[in-house]
This record gives sequence, structure tokens and C-alpha cells, in this order.
Amino acid sequence: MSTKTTDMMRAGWGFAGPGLTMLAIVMGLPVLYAAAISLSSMTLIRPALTITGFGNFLAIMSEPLFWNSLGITLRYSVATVMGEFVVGLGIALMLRQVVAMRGVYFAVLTLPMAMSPVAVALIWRMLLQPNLGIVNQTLAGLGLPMIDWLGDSGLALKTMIFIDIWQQTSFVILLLSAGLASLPRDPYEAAEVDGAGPMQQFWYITLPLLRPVAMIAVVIQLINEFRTYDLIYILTKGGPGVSTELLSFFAYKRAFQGLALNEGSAAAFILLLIVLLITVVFFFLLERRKT
Amino acid sequence: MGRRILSHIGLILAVTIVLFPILWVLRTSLVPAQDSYSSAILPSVTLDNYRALFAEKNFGRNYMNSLIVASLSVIVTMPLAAMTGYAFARFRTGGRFARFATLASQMLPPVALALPTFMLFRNVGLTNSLTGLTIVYAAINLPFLTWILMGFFEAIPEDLEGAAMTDGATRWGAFWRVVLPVAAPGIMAAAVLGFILSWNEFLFALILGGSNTATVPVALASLQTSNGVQISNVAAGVSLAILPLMVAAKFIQKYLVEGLSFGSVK
Amino acid sequence: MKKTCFPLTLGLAASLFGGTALADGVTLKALMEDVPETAIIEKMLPEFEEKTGIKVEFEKVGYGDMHDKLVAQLVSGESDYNLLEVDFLWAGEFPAAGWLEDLKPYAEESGFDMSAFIPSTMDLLGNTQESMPLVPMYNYSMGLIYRTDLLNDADLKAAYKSETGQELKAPGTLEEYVEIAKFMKAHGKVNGAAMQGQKGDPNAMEFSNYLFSAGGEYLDADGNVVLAGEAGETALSLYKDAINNAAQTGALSATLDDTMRLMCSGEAFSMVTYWWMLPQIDNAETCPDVAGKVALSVMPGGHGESGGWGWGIAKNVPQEEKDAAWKFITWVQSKDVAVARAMEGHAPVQAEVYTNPDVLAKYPFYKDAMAVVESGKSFPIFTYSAQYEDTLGTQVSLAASGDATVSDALEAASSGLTDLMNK
Amino acid sequence: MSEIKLNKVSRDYGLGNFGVRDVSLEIEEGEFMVLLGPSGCGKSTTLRMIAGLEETTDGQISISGRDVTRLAPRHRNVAVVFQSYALYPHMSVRENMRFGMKMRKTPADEQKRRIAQAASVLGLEPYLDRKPSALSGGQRQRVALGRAIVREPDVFLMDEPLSNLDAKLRGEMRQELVKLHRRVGKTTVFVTHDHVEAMTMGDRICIMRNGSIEQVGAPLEVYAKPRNTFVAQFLAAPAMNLIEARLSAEGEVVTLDAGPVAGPLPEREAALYRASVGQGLLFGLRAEDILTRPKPGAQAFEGIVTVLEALGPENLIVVEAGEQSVSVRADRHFLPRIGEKITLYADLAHMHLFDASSGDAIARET
Repeated sequence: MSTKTTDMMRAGWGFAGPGLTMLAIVMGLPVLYAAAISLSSMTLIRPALTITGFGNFLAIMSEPLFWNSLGITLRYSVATVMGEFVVGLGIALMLRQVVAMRGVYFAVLTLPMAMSPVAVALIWRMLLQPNLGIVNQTLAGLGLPMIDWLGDSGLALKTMIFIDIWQQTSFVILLLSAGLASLPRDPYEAAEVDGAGPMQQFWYITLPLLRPVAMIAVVIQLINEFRTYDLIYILTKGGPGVSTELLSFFAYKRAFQGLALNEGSAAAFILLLIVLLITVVFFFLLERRKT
Repeated sequence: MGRRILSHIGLILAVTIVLFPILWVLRTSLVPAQDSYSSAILPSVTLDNYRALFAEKNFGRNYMNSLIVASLSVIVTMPLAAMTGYAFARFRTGGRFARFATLASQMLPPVALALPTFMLFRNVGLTNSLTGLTIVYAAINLPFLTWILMGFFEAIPEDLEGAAMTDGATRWGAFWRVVLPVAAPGIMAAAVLGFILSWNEFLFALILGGSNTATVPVALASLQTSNGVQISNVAAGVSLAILPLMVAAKFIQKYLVEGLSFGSVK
Repeated sequence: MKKTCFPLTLGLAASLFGGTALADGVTLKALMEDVPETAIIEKMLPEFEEKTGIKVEFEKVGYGDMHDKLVAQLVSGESDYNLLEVDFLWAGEFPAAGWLEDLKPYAEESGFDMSAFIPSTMDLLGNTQESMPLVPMYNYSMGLIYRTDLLNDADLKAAYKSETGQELKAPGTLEEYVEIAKFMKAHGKVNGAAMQGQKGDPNAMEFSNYLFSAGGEYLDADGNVVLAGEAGETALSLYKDAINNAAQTGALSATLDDTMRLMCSGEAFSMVTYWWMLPQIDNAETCPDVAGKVALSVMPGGHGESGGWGWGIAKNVPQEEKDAAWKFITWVQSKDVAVARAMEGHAPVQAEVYTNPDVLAKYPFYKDAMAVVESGKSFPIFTYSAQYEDTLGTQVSLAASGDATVSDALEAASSGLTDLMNK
Repeated sequence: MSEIKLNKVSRDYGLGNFGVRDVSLEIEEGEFMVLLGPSGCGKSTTLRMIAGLEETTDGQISISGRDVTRLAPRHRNVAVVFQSYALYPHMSVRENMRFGMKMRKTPADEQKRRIAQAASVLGLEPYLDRKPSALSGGQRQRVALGRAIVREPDVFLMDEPLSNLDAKLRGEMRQELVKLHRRVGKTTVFVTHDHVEAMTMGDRICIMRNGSIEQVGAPLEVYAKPRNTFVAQFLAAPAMNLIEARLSAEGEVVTLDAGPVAGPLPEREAALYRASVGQGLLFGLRAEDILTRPKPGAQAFEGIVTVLEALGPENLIVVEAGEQSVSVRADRHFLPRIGEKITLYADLAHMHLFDASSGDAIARET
């Protein structure tokens, strides 16, 4: 190993020290505590923290409902992040095209970001109320059949994905707009001279240059979406049947309704592991490009 | 020309999709409760829903709590995030591992953390207090803001600190007097994001808070009762909850885009 | 046990800023659901404080959030909440976890008259001869609310007669009810039943009414699971039939709120719901379309689902707080206070309040309500009631949406119950 | 009093990766020392180590006789002018200049006096209240200089300060910097990769390669006596012509055989290089030492013109002679056509010889 830069290292830890200390205490301790719980026999009924090993992990992994939740979570996260990215990129590019009204568009389109997921879920629950909600009322007014947005087991997850995209795209727009704004002008001029059309410019210049920001946006959103909880909590409670029971909700139910704090924590840690794995891949791709 | 018009059309469509639900909420907050679900646009206008929120639900208190906690947590977390981000960017402190571990601390679902956090905080008397909530939010926001700020600091030329240090500043002085002012747009952007995150957080606010420390999302959720959702009050509450962010939209926008673009791509 | 591992900083911060106010004397703190019933009691609190010198503070949150908040406090060293408002669904769990003080000795010592409570409200909360974890506070038993105007509509009567050969009248059995509801949907230009089919508490509670009406039970007298019997099969089949052929669009995601609005706007013939929904629907101001045209009855088969809240006292609080809490409970459930609360619209749990002339003068339908309360049967009350509600809800939801057959769903719901009871 | 001494200084990046290795150098009081070399040669690292911005992993650095190796930059009393200028973007020109004095708690009226003086010297008076972003490149460069001057440091350290300027401005600034140095008289270390800057500005030049010093000396001395092929080629454009060569001796006569250039050496050179007969050699001759007219002692050879760059004051010509490309600096009246065969005269009185394998110069000390 290198023998160098003790001075820089000292300075670095000096700067990072307070923040990391706070993080270690306020976040780290509860994480460790939760980890201990996941390895223990602790339930709400018997709250003694006795470490028993990986039994809780094995227990929940033997349940079909757990695998169902895991599958739904993966589908949900991939669909929402892809949707947010595609729509977000499209809007960010369109915003770049226009001059007039740009500020107004931008202000409106980034508004959902500023809303609590609890509020968003309540709003959409109201709008999509199957009989009286304005959406179905409008459909009925147009002579179209009313749609059971959240009550149809084939549709509920898709509706939730839409609502999530509705809210979260605003953050992606923000990040990608910022990324686009800082792209250099020259390569486009060079491409123009080389005879590249708008599509080719987008494909060969914009996308590659945007990659670092795009990856950050995707990572942040993946972390977010994997942990989605508030939306289900208010919209469907995991139903109809188990068609929208995401893993974080599964963990919650197991811990608080099933009183099995240990199994709930185990489920949460499995989720953590998956997110970790995915982000590690993205993270190292990102880092490699930097150095 | 053609492309510009197409863009306008696309954007207007997107704006409609975003704006309609929000406007409908505003409308619902302004009509009497029994008209909440009617499809008439504005059958009659009343401020009763807002009045009820403040008179019967103590919403003023919730609002103040949210303002206090969101602002304070930003004030606490910004210096820490800036310093940590700077250390990661300049000194590569802890290497990739530290960077990643910081981010990873955000990946556990909050449902698994709420109870352990409650128990730990309870032991030091920090439940049921705005202080406790402020500390939690500061810690929750820290990794995300650190990451954002790291980008800005990486984009600031190292020579600036070199100049300051040869000019007689300490490392800290160079950071404080030169790096921070230069990163101001980024700092503002991060602060705004931190505020928004804290303003919207629900689960920790619920578990750690008490009657006097309930924040706006907790108050909104409490309107979902076992004998019905008080949707007109919810609408009023949601309208008020997005108000500060709408009022500051212009300002926020400026800092977010300016700030974020400064650091995101070199 | 964790105390030692805390770094100094947090402790320091706590001592500097930590903010639990120290009151002189005892302060009772309760986590209450943010509903009108809570506000009614809250308004009367100064009276209690004046009388006893005990201060009472209510912290109000939504129903969905109460359980988690209570649990967090009750598993910790000392609870902030000393006085507890407990839903009957937790009446098995809380005592099993040892979080609740047994109130039987308190009642005996203070001579508090427990016989005034309607027996079904006591049973509902897991009270037995041996122990009394909770004192009834509030009732939400379920019955049938239906539209009298539609039943008396001459055209509909004629159509029903020609179709079924029967008279159109208030249903006497569950089969009849579902029949009429389907008929109404087909001919009445309204939904036959406003149903709350969202998975979990809404549909589990709703299905319970079907089960009891069909003569079914969850457990027999010896505590054996008998859900998957013939009556269970009938109940779930009829429930599925009702969801698909009598209920509104979107019934599988609907909650009480949705059904109430549907009923209120005149777009449904009936709903199986809490009895005190009647005055809200029979209200010319909020529901002008249906006011004066609705009635309440016991579930057609004679038994509906009981439900209610109880008062409890946390175990992990000092004795003086427990005593103060008991004082509060006896006060708030005393005859005068109970009547005064009822006059404001609070759902009573004591028989004499239902029959009080003043109350009846104001709310004539209370005699029907009392029938509903008295005839109510209870969801199984045990440690995992809340989880069972979810298990049952999931199966009912799967069956109703056609993702599982009735018998499979019933079998799964039944074995789920057995598993949880043996856990 | 403010001389700088580097004693076996190294910068180890770890894993055997050295930025600078065992560099020893003495810079005298008031001297203008230029560190010259290609990018990555360690010249900037050396400068930054003197400033304290880069850690010195081995060896000692002293300024004014004081060991500063472990001192923080702020305690070294040096001023750095960066290639990027590193002006504080959030401060006005005045504040940029004041910052260092503020840090050192210089009295306010003294601050004012120095800023006014520096501004007048550098012609910055109209811009004192502007932000750097509102200045042109040249103006920013002056601000960076001004910021260093007002500090009145013991030592000026300049890291390629002119490389971001356009050619004309660069020439002007070069002269101004020299004048400034004469007036202030402070020890200055100047890093550049431009040999013109090095030749015109430095009292002495230190040429570096791969983290080590190749040669130190006065510009003309280094130019005249490059220690090896690297120095010889780096210090001029076009670079010195190098041709593989051999010497053979027959009695008193030493004959050079360097491809196209072949012939007996003049008497003085013959005596000098006799020892190298039979060795593998590189024959070096600068472009200006190839003449277009005959001269005693100059060896004629022929070549075909392939490139002609008429610069105005002079013409640069490349000819193909045998297998060799040879650069020639000719006067402006000599204008051959491309493809024309011309006769040229290698002035062997100014020839250089290097060892073919090591590249070291064959000593021509008399």
C-alpha cells in the first residue's frame, strides 16, 4: 500500500468526521439494531433481543407470498424507473427546444416533487374513486365504460406505477435538465458540420454525454422505488388479493400486523441486499468512468 | 420551427397531466364537503375546509412544526453535508467504500428503521420533540445531500484552494472563505432539496412525534379515519402543504437548475 | 439495556434540548383516533380536570397509524401514553404481549358497575370471568342500511314479482338480500350494494357480516376453527356474487368512505356498514338525495359483525398514573357522561344510554341500533387478530376477483386462522 | 536572503509511482529560475512542493535558510500564480488582491497603498470593482499577478501563467514579467513547457524529464552546450537535427560519416572528438548552423526541398538528404522551390556529438 499523504488523509477525515459520526450514530445504530433484530427471536409479543441466527431469513424465504412480493417489487421498480426516465428525458429535451413559456412549464412540471407521497396518494385516490371520482365521471360523460383503476387485480399495479411516475418524474426532469444545461456546445456544432441530424445528435452526443447524470438519476430513483411504501399504504394496502404487495409493505405487515419484528426486519434486509447489489453495479460503472 | 411547435404541444400535454390533479385538489378544497365528489367545477365556493383545518385540527401548529423541523434540519445538515462532500471530492476520504456506505445507509426501508430509531431515541429522551425529529431528518438527508454536493466540489478547480492556502488561509479557511462561496448555487440547490425531503417525510414524523410535534404529512394522514376520509380537509391540507413550495417555485427553480447543472457534468 | 452503548453526544444533545415537559401532578396522555367521537370527549375534559385535578391530553392520529405508534411506546421501557384507546382487533394482542393492566381488580375495588355494559361489547374486547383488559368505550357494530323508497317503488315491486314470484320487501335472509341487491342493480338504475371490498380491514369486516348472517362462525364454542363449513361456503359464494353482480364498479378497492359517498349520492340501494352511519346518510344537509329514505336493520340473517373500542391502561407506567387513568375511565363511562356524550352523537356501549328518553328523543333509530349491537357477533379475538384480518381479507379478495375458487380461498382462510391461533 | 534549496526532494504517489524523484536544486536570492520540460515531467509538482500544495514525501526544502518541508503553505510566505489563475470568482478584483493581506493581517492603509500601486503598475485601476468573470483573459492574468505582488512574498511561484493567453499577449506579458521581476527583484520560480519563455525570461533554466533534472544553467549556456539529446532537442524549434554518425581517423584527419553529411572535421573539432572514433554516435546540428552559402569549415551536402515555411524574417526549410530529413533556418531571401535540389553547408564548427546509446553529449570542453 501507499505510504503517502497522511496530511491529506488527516484533513479529509477532519472534514468528513462530523458528518460521518452523526450518520453512524443516528442512522448506523438503528441499522445495526435492526440487523440484530432480524437475526433474533424478537417479536412484539416477546421483545427480548436473543440472537438466534438466520432462521428468520429462511422462514420468510420459504413463503410463496414473499417471492410474490419480491417479483412484484422488481417489476414495479423497473417499470417506474424506466417510465420516469423515458418520460423525464423526453420532457427535458422538449424543454430545451422551447424558449417561450419555458419557465412556466418547468415550474409546473417539477411541482409534484414538492408533494408528500401521502398527499399524492390521497389526491389520486380521490380522482380515481371508481364511481364518483372525476376521472371515471368524465369517462362516463363521454359514454365510455368506467374503469376500476385500483380494484382490478390486473390493473391496480399499473395504476400505481402510473401514479408513481406522475410524481417522481419531476425529479428526473430536474436532474436531466440540469445535466442538459451543462452539456458543452462544441460537439453539437461539430456534429452539425459532420452532417448529423437531430436523431443522430441525440443518439451519438446527447445520450453519451448525459450518461453520468442519467446514471445518478437512475440510481437515486431505484433506491427510492424499491422502498415504496406510502403509496400502497394509502391506495391499496397490497390488494386486490396480493397484486400490489411490494416487499416493503410485506415487511411492514410482517413486523407490525404479524407482530414478528424479526421476520419483518429480515425481509427488509433482503430488500436492502437487492438494492445494494443493483446500486453497486451502477456505482462502479459510474466510478470507473470518472477515473 | 416544426420541432419547437411539437415540443410545445408535448409540454402542454405534460403540464395538463401534472396540473389537472393539483387544480382539482385546489377546487375540492374550495367547495363544501358534500360537493367534494361532484363533477361540477365550482358549485359554490367556501373557505370552511380551511377554517376547519385550523380551528378543529390544530393545523397551524402542524404547519409551524413542519416549517421548524424542515428548516432546522437543513441548517444542521448542510454544514455536515458540505464538509463530508468536500472530503469525498477532494481527499477521496475513505475511498469508494465510504462513498458507497454513505449512500447505502439510505437503502433500508424506513419501516425497518422506525422502531429501532424510536427505541434508541426514547432512551435519550428525544422522542416527542422537534429536536429529535430535526436530528433524524438531518441524518436522513445527509447522504443524499453529501452526494449532490460532492459533484459541485469536484467541479471546483483545486487551484482555488491552493491560491487561498498560499495566500495565508488554512485548509479550513480556504474551504470556508473560498470553496463554499463558490459552491453557493449548489449549496442552495441542496438546501432546497433537503427542505423538500424533510417537509414531506411521513413515517419517522409519525413514530417519533407526539401531539405537539405532529407535522403536516402526519396531520394529512390523520384525516384518513376509520369512519371516512375527510377529503375536503385533505384537499385543503394538501393545498397548504404545497403552498410554500409553489410560492418559492421561481426561486427554487433558479437554484435547482443552476445549482445542479454546475456540478453534475464536468 | 441499550443505554450503555450510546455515545455521549446524543445524551448531551438530549440534556440540552430534550423536551418532555414536567407537569406537577399526574397528566394522562392518550393516543386517540382523530374522529368526532374523540373531539366530543375532548370538549368535556376541562370538567374532569376541574373535578379531579388530573390533566388529560389527547394526541390525535389516523386509525391506520395508531397501532404502530402505540406498539412503539408499549414495547419500550416506559410508555408516554398511560391511558389507552384500544380497538377490539388488538384486544387479543395487547394483553398477550403483557402491555395492559388487568382492570378487574380496579373495577372490584372501586365498585364500578360493569353490568351496565351490553354483554356483546364486553365479549368483543376479550373480557372474561377471569380478567378484564379493556373497558368498552365506543361501539361500531355493523348492520344493513337500505333505501326504503326503492323497496316501496311500485314499478320495482311489480318487476320483482314477475321476475321472482316474491314480494319485494326488506330481506329476511342473506340469500334474499343478495337477490334483491342484484335485482336493484339490474333494474333500479342504482347499484344494489355499496360494498367496501378493499383487502384488509374493509372486506374482512364486510365478509364477517355475510358469514354470521349465513349462520356461520369462525370458531365453535370450544375454540376450533369451523370457518370452512357449509355456511362459510354459502357466505363467500354470496359475497362473491354480490361483489360481481350487485356492487358498484371498483368495489374491490373501495373503503367505507367510498361506500358512504355512493350511498349518500343516491347511487346505491344498500350497504352493510356501521350502524351510526345512518344519521350521516339520513341528513338533509349533507345527503339531500337520500335523506328520509333510508332505514337501518340488523343483518338479514340475524347477526352482524360487532366492533368497538375500549379503554385500557398501559402496564409500563407508574402506579399513580394507572390510578388516575382508572379514575378517568370510570368518569368518562359514568352514566351522566355517557348520556351527555351520546347526545353529541357518540356511539354508546351501555344499554341504559340506548334507552334513555332524551337520547331516544334525539335519535329515534337507537332502538334499531341497540338491536344491532346486542345481536353482534365477534371476529375471533386473539393475539394475531390484526394479521388474521389481512389473511382473511386477502383470501376474500382473491375469491371475489376470481383469482381463487371459493373453496380454495375458504380453505386457505381457515388454515391461516388455525396456524395463527397455534402460533 | 530568500534563496530556495531543494535537497533530494521526492514526491511518491505510492506503488513506486514517482511524480518527482531525488531532485536537488538551488535557486539563488533574486534569481528568475525557469523549470522547463514536457507535460508530466514533474516541473509543476516541484513548484507545488515548494509552495506546500503538494506533499514532499522525501528530502528537504528550505526557503531563506528555513526548512519548510513540513510547513503549511500559509507559513511559507510564497505567492503562486496559477495556470488557471485561480481567481476567487465571488470576489472583485480588489478583494482578490486584498485576500492574502487580510489573511496576514496587513494594516488597512497599507493594504490600500499596495493595491493602488499594483493596480497602477498592471493597469488594473479601471477594473478594481469588477468580478473576474467580467474580465478578459489578459486582464485576469494581470489580476493573478497583482494578487501575488501585493502580498510582497519572499518567493514568486508561477505555474505556466502565460499558457492561456493568445500569442501576441503572451509575448507582451513575457516582457512585462521580466521587467516586473527586475523591479521587484524577488526570487521567482517559473514553470513552463515553452522554450521561448524559458530562453527569454530565465536567469537560469532547469530542464526536467520524468521527474528528474536533466540540466541546469543559464539559457545560452544550456543552448550552446546541451548535456544530452533531450535537452538539445527540447530547447529549440525546429529541434536540433540528429543524424546517426561515425567517426574514422586516418592520421591527423578525423572524418565524419553522418549520412549525407560526410567529410573531414575542422582541426579544433578533430582534436576534440578524436577519442570517439569508432563509437556509435549521433551528430547534432541546429537548423541555424546549416548555411545556404559556403563557408570555410562547412561541409557541403545536397538535399531536395520538401517543405518551405516562409515566416517573414526567416524561412524554415526541410530537405530530404539521403534518408534524412534535415531542418534548415535560412534568411528570408533564400526561397527555393519545393522539389528543387539545393546545396547546403553544415557548419561543423557548431556541431554536437552525442553517444548513440545513452544520448549524452560527448564533452567538448576545451
